[in-house]
Amino acid sequence: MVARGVIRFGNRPTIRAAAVAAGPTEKKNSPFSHQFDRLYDSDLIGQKTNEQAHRQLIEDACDLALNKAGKTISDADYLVCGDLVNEMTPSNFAAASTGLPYVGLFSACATSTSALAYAALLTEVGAASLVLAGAASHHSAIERQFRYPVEYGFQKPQNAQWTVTAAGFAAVTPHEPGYPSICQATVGRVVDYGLTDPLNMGAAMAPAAFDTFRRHLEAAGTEPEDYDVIITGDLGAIGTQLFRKMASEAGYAVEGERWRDAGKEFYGGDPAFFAGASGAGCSAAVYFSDVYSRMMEGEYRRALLMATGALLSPLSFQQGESIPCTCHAVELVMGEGEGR
Amino acid sequence: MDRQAYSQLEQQITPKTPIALNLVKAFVTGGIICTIGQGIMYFYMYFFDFTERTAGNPTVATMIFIAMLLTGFGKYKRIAQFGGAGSAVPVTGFGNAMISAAIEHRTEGYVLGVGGNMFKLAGSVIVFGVFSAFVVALIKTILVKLGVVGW
Amino acid sequence: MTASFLIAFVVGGLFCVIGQLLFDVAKLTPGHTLCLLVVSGAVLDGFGLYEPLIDFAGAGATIPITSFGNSLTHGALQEAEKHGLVGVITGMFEVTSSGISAAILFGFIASLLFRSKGRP
Amino acid sequence: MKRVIAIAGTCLLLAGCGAGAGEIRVSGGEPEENQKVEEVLKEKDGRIVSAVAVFVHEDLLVGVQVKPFSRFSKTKIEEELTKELEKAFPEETVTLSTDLKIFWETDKLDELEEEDKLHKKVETIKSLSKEET
Repeated sequence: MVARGVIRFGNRPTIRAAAVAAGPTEKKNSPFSHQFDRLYDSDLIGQKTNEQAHRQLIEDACDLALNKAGKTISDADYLVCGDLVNEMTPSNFAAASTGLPYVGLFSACATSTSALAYAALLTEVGAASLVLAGAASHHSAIERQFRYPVEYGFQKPQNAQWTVTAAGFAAVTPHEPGYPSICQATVGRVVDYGLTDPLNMGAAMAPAAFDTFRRHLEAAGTEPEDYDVIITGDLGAIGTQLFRKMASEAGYAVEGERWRDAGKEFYGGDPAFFAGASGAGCSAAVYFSDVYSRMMEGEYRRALLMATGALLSPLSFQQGESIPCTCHAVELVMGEGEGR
Repeated sequence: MDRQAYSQLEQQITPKTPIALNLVKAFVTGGIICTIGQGIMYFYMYFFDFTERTAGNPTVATMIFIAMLLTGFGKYKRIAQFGGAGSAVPVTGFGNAMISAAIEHRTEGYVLGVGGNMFKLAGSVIVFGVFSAFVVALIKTILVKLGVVGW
Repeated sequence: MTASFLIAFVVGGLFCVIGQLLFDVAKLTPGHTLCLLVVSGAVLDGFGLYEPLIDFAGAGATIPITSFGNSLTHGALQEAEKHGLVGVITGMFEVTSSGISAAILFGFIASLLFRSKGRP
Repeated sequence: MKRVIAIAGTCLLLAGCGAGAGEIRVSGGEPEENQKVEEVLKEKDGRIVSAVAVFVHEDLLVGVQVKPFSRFSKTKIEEELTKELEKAFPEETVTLSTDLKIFWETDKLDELEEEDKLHKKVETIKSLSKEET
């Protein structure tokens, strides 16, 4: 054991392929849209309900990831994913239609990395030759569950975030050279700093991000400079500032382009989306398109993915509870020489 | 960083609500909605047999009809993002709360979805409106009976 | 005539300013704010203040949600005037608000016609 | 939105044309009766902007427009004026209202010539003025 909650993968499971499917708002407004593998022109993706569209999004992203890996569904051993809708039914239905052994993971918006870590673990122990891991969210389906009906008019503050319609999936296989591989994962603790505003999730999640960040670096014995990119999930404009402030006060050198946040960048800083994007699909979409392709191109040799999640429910915040948050980290390396 | 220091930092970094600007926006938005209402009221008075006293009912219904169109075409949330309370306080906001819930829950069917969830947001307004009206009327009636006040 | 429009604008606008203050300063949710305004409309009518305001401001006073509380109380009080205490109760059931009926009707129609759009 | 503005604008225009401009006008009665009505209404001059009064057989119909800030006490003004007019014309049925609709309708009475139409209109005005919310 390296440290509590830290897993080191000696066999270096590989992300053989990754794919992203995203909705119309993302097609129009996201600077990453040209990197997404499939874009839809309708929120409903030809389905009757938003929840069915959500499920379709997951199925399509899985298919795309398998295609890119040159595999079919029969080659896959497990499906590991999650979403934010009631009891994760979109994921459950998608799992039913794939027919794969399935583990549903609820880590809210941190599901992209927790699924990745879980898939790496299954591969590491030799239980799988291919695991589909990912996360998804659908704006309309989630907005109405966590907040108000989509068409309800209320003034969102500048610190609010916009749930994305996107699904990102990765095909995790045993080690293959030439692809990004997973060398370490840190399972997040649940951190609750007592924040209660469900429209300021970034601020609630930043302490969890910092907690995991410090634990991961301490276990790995690294400094921020050792990474080409340290990318948080969906802290948004405010959460990112808070996270960096916490890191710099703890003595980490916070500077340069290596510090990124998927949520803040997702809509290119458009004020119509307030502080940025959120949702389980947000970090998955950026990690499995932009970050993955930069690693494949060799721009990033070593990346730290830290997806953050706010583990609240509409019930808990109406009962006046604070927002418990978590953050799971996965470290990717490209090539053999890097790391330990 | 402990909780207290963090909450201070959070308050510093989180953008302040532009209260003055929001108040002006709410005033203008609400004012415009009420002016439109006044125009509709005069319309009913001029073309139909409604007096200033009775024109209120058809006016409110018409305003809610307009709210339905704006909500259905996705414009009301934009007005609300600009106007804040300016679009929530007029009766159109009440309409928007019911109409948006009805649209949203259609996928669960008309009985359980639309019928059951229409009052999800607006229901509390009706509950408190009716209950407070009952209490006020009761108190006033008792006071009148006791001869403390007149009608 | 122009004065009526101006008064409606100002009075209606002021109601919304109160609402915005409850949003931003008192940090209330929209639900809490609207409930508070409806209750205050009911109370104002109890003091006989809301009807003169409607006479004065027209739509500026009938369009804000406060008028909903007012019309409920007003109906109850009218019955109470005729039938005493029992009238308060019977009045409660007799009062209808065109706002509620219209919202139910148009809400249902909207559910037949429209779908929500997840765009900003 | 544009439609709404268009409707509101139309109403504004139509309404703007309809109302008599700022004077007290009495018709349909004997000259001295007319004079008397005008006097009663003028006593409240401070609050009344314009008024139309029409004698039709046994009825005296009066539409009154009060100043914006006197609208708070509309009901009071109505009561006072009705009382005074009833005192001055004990044999007439006085229908007085500060409602704009009544004002418009009374204003239009002058133009009506036919007897039965006139009668119908008078009845409509009387019932309208009694209507509550």
